[in-house]
Order: sequence, then C-alpha cells, then structure tokens
Amino acid sequence: MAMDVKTQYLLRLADTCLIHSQRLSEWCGHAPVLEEDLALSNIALDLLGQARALLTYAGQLEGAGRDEDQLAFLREERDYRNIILVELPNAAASSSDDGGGGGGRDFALTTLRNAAVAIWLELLYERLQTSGDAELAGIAAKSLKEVRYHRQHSSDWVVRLGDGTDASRARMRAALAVLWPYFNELFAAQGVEGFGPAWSELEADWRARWATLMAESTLALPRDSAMQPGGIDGVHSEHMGHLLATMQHLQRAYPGGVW
Amino acid sequence: MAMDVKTQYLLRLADTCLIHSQRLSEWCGHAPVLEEDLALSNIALDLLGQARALLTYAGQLEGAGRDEDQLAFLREERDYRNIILVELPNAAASSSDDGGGGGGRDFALTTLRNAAVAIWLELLYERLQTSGDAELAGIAAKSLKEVRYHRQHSSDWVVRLGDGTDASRARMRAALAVLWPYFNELFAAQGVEGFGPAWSELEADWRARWATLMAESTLALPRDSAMQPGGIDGVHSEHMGHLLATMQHLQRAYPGGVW
Amino acid sequence: LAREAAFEARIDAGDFIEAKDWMPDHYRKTLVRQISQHAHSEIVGMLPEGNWITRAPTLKRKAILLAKVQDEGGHGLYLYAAAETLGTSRDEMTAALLSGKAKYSSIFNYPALTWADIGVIGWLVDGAAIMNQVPLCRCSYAPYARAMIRVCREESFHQRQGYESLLTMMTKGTAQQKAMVQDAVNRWWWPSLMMFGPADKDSPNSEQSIRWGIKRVTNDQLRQKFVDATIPQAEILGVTVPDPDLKWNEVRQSYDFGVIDWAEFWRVVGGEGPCNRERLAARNKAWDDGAWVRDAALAHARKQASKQDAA
Amino acid sequence: LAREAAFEARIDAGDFIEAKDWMPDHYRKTLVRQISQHAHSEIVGMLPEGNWITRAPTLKRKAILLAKVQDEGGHGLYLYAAAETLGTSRDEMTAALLSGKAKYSSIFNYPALTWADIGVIGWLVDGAAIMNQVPLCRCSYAPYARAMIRVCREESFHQRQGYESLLTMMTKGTAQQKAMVQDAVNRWWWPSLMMFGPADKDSPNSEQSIRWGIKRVTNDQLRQKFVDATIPQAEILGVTVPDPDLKWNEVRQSYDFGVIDWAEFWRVVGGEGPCNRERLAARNKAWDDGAWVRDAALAHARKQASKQDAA
Repeated sequence: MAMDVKTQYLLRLADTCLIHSQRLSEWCGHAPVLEEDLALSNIALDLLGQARALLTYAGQLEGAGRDEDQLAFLREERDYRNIILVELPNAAASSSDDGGGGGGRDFALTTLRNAAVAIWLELLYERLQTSGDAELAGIAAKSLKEVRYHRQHSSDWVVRLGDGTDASRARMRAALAVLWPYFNELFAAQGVEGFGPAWSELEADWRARWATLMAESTLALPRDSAMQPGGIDGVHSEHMGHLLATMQHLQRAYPGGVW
Repeated sequence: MAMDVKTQYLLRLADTCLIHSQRLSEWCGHAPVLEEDLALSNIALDLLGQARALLTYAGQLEGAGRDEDQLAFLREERDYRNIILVELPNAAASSSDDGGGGGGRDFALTTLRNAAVAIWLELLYERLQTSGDAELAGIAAKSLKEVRYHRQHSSDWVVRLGDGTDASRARMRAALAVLWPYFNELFAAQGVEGFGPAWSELEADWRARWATLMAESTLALPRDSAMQPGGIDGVHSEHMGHLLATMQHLQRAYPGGVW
Repeated sequence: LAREAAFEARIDAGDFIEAKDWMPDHYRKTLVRQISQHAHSEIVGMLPEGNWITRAPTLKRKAILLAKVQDEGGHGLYLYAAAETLGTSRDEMTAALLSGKAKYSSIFNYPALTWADIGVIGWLVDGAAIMNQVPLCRCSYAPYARAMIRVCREESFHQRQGYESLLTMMTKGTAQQKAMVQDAVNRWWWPSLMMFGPADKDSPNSEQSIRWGIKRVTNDQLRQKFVDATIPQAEILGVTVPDPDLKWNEVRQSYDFGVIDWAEFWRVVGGEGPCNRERLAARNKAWDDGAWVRDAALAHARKQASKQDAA
Repeated sequence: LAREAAFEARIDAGDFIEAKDWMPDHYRKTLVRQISQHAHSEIVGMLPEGNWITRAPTLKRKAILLAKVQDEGGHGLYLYAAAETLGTSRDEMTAALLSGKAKYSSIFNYPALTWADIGVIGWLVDGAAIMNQVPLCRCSYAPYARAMIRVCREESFHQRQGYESLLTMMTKGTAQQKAMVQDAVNRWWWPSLMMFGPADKDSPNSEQSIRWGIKRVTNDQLRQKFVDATIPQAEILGVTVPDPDLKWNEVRQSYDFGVIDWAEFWRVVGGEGPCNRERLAARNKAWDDGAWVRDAALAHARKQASKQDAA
C-alpha cells in the first residue's frame, strides 16, 4: 500500500502508543501493589489518549474516511506500524502467546519497557511540539506533559528494582537482555521534512539517558545487537497476531455493531 | 434459541471434543519430552476428528445448512455447549487468560484432565455405539477405539506423576483441586430417548474408575464440590471468550474467505 | 460503662464518631469487617471487568472501562485507608482476603461473559451497590462516611456510563447486540438482587448495625427500592427482567417480585459460585508474583535511608 | 590407516556404512553434526507452524496442520535415533541445542505472520528442504539414508498440501486472501533460497562431505534446481517472486536470479535474526518446565523396577 509519508509517520507513533497501552492494560487488577495497579492503568490511559488523537489525525491525513476505531480495529496485522518492542508480551520466553493478558506478567520487563518508551516519547514529543504541522505540534505538547510523568515514575521503579535485592537485579538483567535488541527500532523510522524528525536524531540523547539510568540502577548494558526489528514496516513478531485477535475480536465478530 | 434436543445433545459432545482438542493443540512444540509432544498432538487430532464428525451431523440434524466450520467458528460464545472443564487454560491461576497458548502450560493439569475426559468419553461412547441412531452409533464405535488409547496413555501418566516424586505429587494434588469442581459437569446433561443416555448414567462408573486411578496414583480425592458449571447451557467461564477470539479470528477477519 | 453510655448517646444524637474517639470494641470490629469487605469487593471487582479491557469494542469504550476499573482500585485505596484508621493494617486485611477468611461481595463470583455484561454490571451491579452505599454516606463513623461520599459520586458516574452503553446498543445496535444485552440482563438480574444480602429475617448482624448507625436501612427495604428504581429503566432500555412474578402492586405503589433462589445465594457465598476459586487464585497469584517487587522496593528504600543517615 | 583406506574404498564403491562398521572419526563427527542439526531443525521448526494451529481457519486445515507439525516431531525422533547410532545421546544433542552451541536451520528464525505463511512454508520451505534432502537418501551412512527416505516421503506430502492450500486461496479466495499469499511469498522467497547455505565458494565443509558421500550435490547446484522447479509453480499459482533480476536464460535452460543478501544470511546465522532468541527461549522453557515431569517419570520407573525386583 503506497501511503503518504506523513500518514505513515503518524501511524508508526500512533500504533506504538496504542499497542503499548494494550499491553499495559493487561496488568489491570494484577499488579504487585495496588498503587502500581493505578499507576499502570493511568499510563495505559494516557497512551490510549495519545493513540486516539494521533490515529484520528492520521485518518484525516489519509483522507480515506477512516476514524480512530476503523484504524485501531479493522486493519490487517501487516498494516500496523508500531515498533515490535511494545507488542512483546508482558513476560518473555514463549514463542506463541497470548493476547488476553494471561501469558504471564513480568514486572521487570514491563518496568524497563515503560522507561525505555517513556524516555523515547519524551524526546520525540519535545521535537514534535515544534513541528511545522500545528495539529501534530498540539498533540505533542499535550502528550509531553504525560510522558514526563511516565518517564519519572518508571525510571524510579527501574532504579528501585535494579538496585534493590539480588533477586530483583537478576530479573531486571534478564528482562533487559530480552528487550535490548528491540530497542534498535526506536531509531529506525525516517523523518518527514517540516513534520517530524528522523528517529535517528533521538538516538544519542536516548542512549545517554538510558546509560545514566542503567548506571543509577547498577545494571550493565548488554553488548550491541544487530537485530533489525521490522514493526515500523509492518513486519511484526509472532505475538502481534495474538494481540490483535483479542483486540479486534468484537469489531470482527459483530460487523456493523454500534457500541 | 429453541434447539432440537438431539442437536443439543450432539453439540454438547461435539463442542467438548472441539474445545478439548483446541486446548491440547496449544501444547504442540512445548511438551516435556518429544514423545509426549507427539502423543498430545495425536490425542488432539483424534478429538478434532470426533468433533468434526459430530458437528457435521449436528448441522444436518439442525437443518439450517450449517457445516462443521460454520458451527465451529461462527457461533457466539453463548451458543457453544462444551463443558467448562475442557475450556480451562492448560495452567490454572489467572482469571483473564489466553487463547493462544502462552498462558502457561501445566502438564499436571493437562494430564489429569485428559484422563478424566478420556474415561468419561469411553463410558459415553460405549453406550452411544448402541444408540438407536445409526449415524451416531457409527461415530461412537469409531471414536471408542481412539479414546481407549487416550485413557490408557493419560492414566499411565497420572500414575507416573502421582506416584513419582514429592514435587510431582504436589503438582498433581494442586491440579486436582483446581479441576475437581468442574468434573461435576461430566454428569449434568439430560439424555434423549433412543439417542443417547443421560450423562448421570455414567457417574457411578466414572467415579469408581476415577477412584481406582487416584488410589493407584496415591492421590487423595478432594471433598465434593457443590459447584454447578454451566457450559452445557452455554454459560461458560471467562476463559472461553479468549479461546474463541483466537480460534475464530481468521473466519471473523476474512468473511467470505475460502481456505 | 459510662463511656459506653456516652458513646450510645452520641450515636442517638446523630453525632459522627472520629478515629480518635473512644468506641466499643464490637463497634470497631463491625466497622473493620464491613469496610474491609467493601475494600476487598472493589479489588476483586476489578477482575471481571479488567478481563474485558483488552477486548473493548471501541477506543472510547476502552478508555471508559480502563478509567472505571482504575476508579475501583482507587475506591479500594480509600476504603483500606478508612479501615486503617480503626487500627488494622492493609497487609492484615490483604492477608485475610487472600486466605479466604475475609469476604467480598458475592456478585463478583459470577463471570463477565460478553461485552454487554460490562454495561449491565455498570447499570445493575453498580446500581445496587449505590443503593446499598448511599445510606453509608451518613454512617456514624465519619472516616467511612467521607470515603463513601466520594465512592458514591464516582459509582453514580459509572452507573450512568454503563446504562448509556446499553442504551446505545439497544437503540442503535444490531439485533445480535440487542440479544446480547437481554442475555446479560437475564444472567445478572437475580445476582444483583442478591447483593442486598439475605432477607431481613435471616440477617443476623442487621439489627445491631442499624442501632449503631452503621447501617441505616434493611436489606429488604433496599432491595425493594432497587427493583422499583430499576424496572422503569429496563423499560426505557427495552429489556425485560427474567422474573415471571414481577408485577406492579397498586396498593403498595411498588413492584412485587419473585422469590430469590436462596440456595444459589448461599452456595455462592459459601465458596461454590462459578468464579470463587478463580477470583481468589488470581488475587493470590498477583500478590505472590509481586513479592519480589515489594521486597526490592523495601530493600531499596532502606539503602537510600542508610545513605542519607551516612551523609 | 589400512582401515581408513578400506573405508574410503567402500565409499568409492558406493557401499553403505552401517552403525557397527568402523568409520573415521571425522566422518562420524561430520555426520553427528549434520544429523543432529537436521533433527534440531525439525524440532525448532514446530514452533512457527505450531503457533498457528489454534488459529487455523477451518477444521480441515487445523487437522492438516496439526498432523504436519506432529510429523515434524516424528522426523526429529527418527533423526535423533539415527544420530544415536553414532554414539551420541539425545540428551547430549538436546543440551547442545538449548545452550545455543548446536545450529538448526536458520529459516525458522523468521516469523510466521499470517495464515498464508503456513502454506508458503509448506510450498517453499519444505520444497527447499526436500531439494536438500533427496540426495541424502543416498547418503553413505545407511541409518541416516533410511531416515531420510521416510522424511522425504512425508515432506513431499506436506509440500503438496501447502501448495494446494495456496492454490485454493489464489483461485477461490478473496482479493484480501490473494494479497496475503503474495505478501507471504515476498517475505519467504529469499530466506528460502538461503536455505541451501552459503555460495559454494564460501562453503568450507562441502568438499569433504561430497567426497565421503554425505553430501551429493553442491549448495549452488541445489539452489538453482530449486529456483528452476519453483518458478513454474509460482506462475500456476499466480504469484510473483520479489526478484527483479529473475529471468529465463535460454542458453543455460535455467533461471538467472538476483544476488542473495548475504549480510542478512550471516546476521541470522549469527543469532541476530528476527526470532533466534525467541526460538531458543521457547525450547529452553519447554525443557525447563518439563524437568519435573521427566524426573517423576524416572522416579516412578525406578519404584516399579524395585517392586519387581522385590517380587
């Protein structure tokens, strides 16, 4: 599908927020402490709000009359443009998995991913708030406030768990090893002149902040990976299909339904 | 939906085979030893074959022109009539779960369930092979040979794991506690004169055989449960929706597709 | 005894009791039991609805449901805090829930099977909860009364959202959706009526609680009030309730309704409902899986504290 | 040295070597490496396809896929058994797989993303595997050759089933389904060509293996044969392959085709493909999760044995 570069740029970001929110919402009711249940739901809600604004705008730019729900629920897997990082299950180590949330929940993996994505979103929204596109700039400015809180909250947890007990450090290390190769995709998308920056522009800052966070957490960085995740081009992991089967179920099963 | 009693009788059995097969197939590639991977796939295949024969016949009796696939993939959850026992995830202890198979796989639970269902199917098919309905009698006679093997194979494992190590006995005991209340539904369906027996007719034999198996496995029976699972009336567990979202996904997402 | 008389006099005068005030042991225990049960109900109640967040049919409904379940967690937090003012800790209360010793509302032992259940839970279950809880906003124990004011305000909002979502399906939806709503009403109607507890004649704690101003209206009175308020709403919605005996009684200016299946009620209260075991297992799993996180947070806090001491 | 000469003479005469026969150490090692890699490939290959069993679109397709994946497990079994005749145990081979020391076919480090991938894996991946394996039915080591005869027969069946399922979608399916098939072909074409291994000039083990009759045809020869056999099938199917340089060469009576992305090939072989880590993690998890089962089976067998001894 030949897609306008702006629409594609938006979808990469919108879908990343959407799918990240979807995975986070699987925690609802299952977190280690009640306060964290509320915090994770809150982050999921913010990301969902960002996804809605971005999808709605992407639909307008696309000009095919698709609203946020048609984009969120009625595309084929290959048309979702999120980074693979956010579609990975909340716990690692199963090839086939679950869209419903029971596939295990690893708070170490979740926390690390939250921090990685929040730092990245903060850097991206900082730049996008001065986008030449006023609508996108507006969404970014509003979202920036939210992701700053996410970054702070999840970074605090990364430090707590990295520099907590031996057991927690071991879990964080294992989770970091799983996620590390997928971080490569945070810097993979091309920019659109006057609209949004190439993600590669974020890389130096992101890596510096991540290194600082890891140092504070007493976690060593894994060696660099050459893996090239292809989510932003619609080539996902095998987890995505399960996630979508769950997420899309009602829209697919009740065509023409009004909810 | 007012349903012919014979169709309903068939669907209760057909859906039980279908959903049992679906759960077993989640093991494919993940079993504790390769031989058992083959055995579980084999049981899943046999049950799938039984489900297909029974669904096809149910569709004919129903007379609404539905074939096995329309019945298997395009009903709403409330119209599936399987017992809840077989829709429970392969590992316990999560309210929301997974249709894709990553929700954990507990070989203790799987083995106990396989044995319980196989003993029950053997008793049921023994009676159904003399059904006044020739088609049903034929399906039962063919299926009986298969489930005898399933019963033997899974009973052997139940004994091995019950009377294996302390760890394996503990796992079996925990799994039995989870499954036990759901066994009640094995005896819940009404009979249809000249077609198939009330399931309550199987209860005494089933309980006797189960008690023998438990004794051989050095596993104590839990105390009786008053739980009344409602799967045969279409009131399922919260797991069923996730299972169906996965199972139905392609049929729902590609209406009119030919596979 | 003088203190007890003074306490009773304050209650009779309609005074509110604060945490620092003296109170009889039985009053304290009754409140801890009731408030912690209520908190547990909010927490367990997150499960059936939380189970649908990943499958919500539109992004708007997903956001509404996520926010609602989050609110329930928030209610749990205030209520645990209110109970803590009575000298019990959240950890103690949690342990009682996880061991099965403490109760929570039996309604959450029923499964949420379709999307329409989410709307019906909002309409009927939250509706019944509000009916139970509004009188508690005038409860004699002030911290509980204050928590309940906030809880009730948010629950009313949830109830309206639930009703609105059903109305959308019933007025704009497909025939399949309408059938889904009716089916959900059929399954939730009687369990909702059971939420008011046993009939007054079988309710052992009610009398003392009413005298102390912990409880203000009887189970049967509340149940009747709920039926009377709900049936007109069902009519607007275009659904029926599964009760052949339901009939408007001109004399009482109230609905007569059928007999509750008390055997089912006691079976579910007794632990043999469709989801009792799974709810408790899910809570235990979340708690057990989270142990390493809580341990690490504690260990880290200690490290920080000792660094500050050293500085 | 006399034994070595005699062995070489038997090979040259086209004799088959049996397990009990003397063989050079290097011959044994080469075979163990190759057979166990092949066995591991069958086992790891169960994962991408197994992942689709729960989502197969019809019951017939579900049964076919389940049987196919089961066959792959069966192939793993015969092949492990064939390797065991060379004096290595299945546990040793499994340990080598799980630690990442042993290799398996790199093709299984690509994800199976849509249902069409299942058909395409059957058509192209099994097709390439057969092309690789048919010559092994004449391998000088008889137990391996016998295993391969059975494997090849079953794989041919799988390949036809895969092709038939694609043909169904392409001839009777919707436009969406056809696009799904083309997309799957686009993603699997080049990885399938990579299945024949590095170009002959970069393939260090080939020469010795060919001399010993373990390998009978070179990588590049097989790759060419595969392309020549497959393109006409693609035409019948109505799909194109994603290679602008593909062209029939009248002189060679064979297809010219574009240059393989060897950087990708080596990246995936080196562990950085899309699924390398997940495949190994899934196998390790299955093995670790199953430890208690294997322990219990062993303990039970011991108990039974000691009871028999006592009797």
